[in-house]
Amino acid sequence: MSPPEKTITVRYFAVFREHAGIGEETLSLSVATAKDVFERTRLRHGSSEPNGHCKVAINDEMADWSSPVNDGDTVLLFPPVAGG
Amino acid sequence: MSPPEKTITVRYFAVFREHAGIGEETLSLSVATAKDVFERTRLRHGSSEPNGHCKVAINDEMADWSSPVNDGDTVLLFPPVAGG
Amino acid sequence: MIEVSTDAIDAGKLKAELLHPGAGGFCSFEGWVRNENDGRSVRRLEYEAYEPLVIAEGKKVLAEARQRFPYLAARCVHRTGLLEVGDLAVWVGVASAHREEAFKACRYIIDEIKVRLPIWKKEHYTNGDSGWVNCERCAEHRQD
Amino acid sequence: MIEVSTDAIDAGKLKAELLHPGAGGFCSFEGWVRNENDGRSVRRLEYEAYEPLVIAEGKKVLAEARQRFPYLAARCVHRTGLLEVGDLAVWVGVASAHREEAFKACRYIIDEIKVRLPIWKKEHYTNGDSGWVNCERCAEHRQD
Repeated sequence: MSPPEKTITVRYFAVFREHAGIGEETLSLSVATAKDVFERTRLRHGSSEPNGHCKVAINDEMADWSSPVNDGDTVLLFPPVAGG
Repeated sequence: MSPPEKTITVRYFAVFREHAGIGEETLSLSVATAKDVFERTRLRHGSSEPNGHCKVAINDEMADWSSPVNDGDTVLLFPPVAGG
Repeated sequence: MIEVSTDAIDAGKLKAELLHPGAGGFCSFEGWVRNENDGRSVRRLEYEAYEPLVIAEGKKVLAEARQRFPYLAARCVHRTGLLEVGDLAVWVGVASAHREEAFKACRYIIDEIKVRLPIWKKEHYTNGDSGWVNCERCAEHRQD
Repeated sequence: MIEVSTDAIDAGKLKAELLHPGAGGFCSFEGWVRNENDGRSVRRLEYEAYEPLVIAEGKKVLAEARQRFPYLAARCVHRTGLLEVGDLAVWVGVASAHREEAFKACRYIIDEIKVRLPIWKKEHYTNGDSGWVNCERCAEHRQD
């Protein structure tokens, strides 16, 4: 049984945004965790897996890939960082 | 037998100069090494021994206390340094 | 305090704000845009940052540095947008009673910033190519 | 390059002279006059240097630092004379391809300068006393 559909706003940054051709979109997704969101939007951001170098935030808080997402959440998908 | 007399210019710095009340003087001394110069001028600079914290230079080159001094040399007596 | 700025960073002004009568040592680090990376000739860099989380994570980094290497004052500013070779991309300054804490806290802050804060760097090469740093294997179907 | 200066040190100007298109990291250290040392309240400091040997030994220190932590450019200036609390007494700046060498060379240079160069510091305390730093046991018959 798939999880119920939730309204999730997904934000793409840097290479993910360029690949998606869009910075943000609101989707109806059957997802339980941040990792599910990453995988359901794979064709958009183009990355195959949330490896150790990608990061995720939920509602402007850094999160884990196993963090639960709730209806109405905003999920931020971060490619590997490179400050400085 | 004491070494022959040599004409040595001695320069005092910082606390040594203040204690000597003079920055430089030329003396006739029976000395063989830099350490001898330090000891023969003890009453001037006021320090009891060239311990590891004091330094010496001869003719603008850093030297050791055991370095020989020659007639006409200038011996610089440095109290412990404190740059920065 | 940590900031993101689209304007040029004024290092002298930032330093002046860290002056403290009890400070005997001040250490700063500056990241400059250089003309080469991994053997490729770089013409300019583009920085993108997600400011709300740069600020939040940056505050944590500064607090961690202060706990490990108690300093008196510290500040960090990261530039965003298009930068040319020689431009100042990031500035970190730390004032402390003695130099030990200033050096160590400054190093800790820049090391953590480079791996933890949501800031991305795109290199524009002299041959016209460009690429996001650390992202070679991010996208399966990148346009090249 | 190392210098001794009786004039105020212009850190911005010194830094500008280290700009290098291959430099990605710049680390600087500044020694500031602070208002306290060993529990005594300090009003001002007086630095004395023997310039010929500061220059000669300083060159050796910079060369050693470059051999250990290959950098692109480095510079050091030490102030002499009477300085007030908050004044800049010494400035060290190092530019290198990556930050590792800049931090390590900068630290090496200031550490060596503090123990090897013929520079002396006299503290003038707020209670009117004064004393040469590191010289408690230098003189047998000091006037106090």
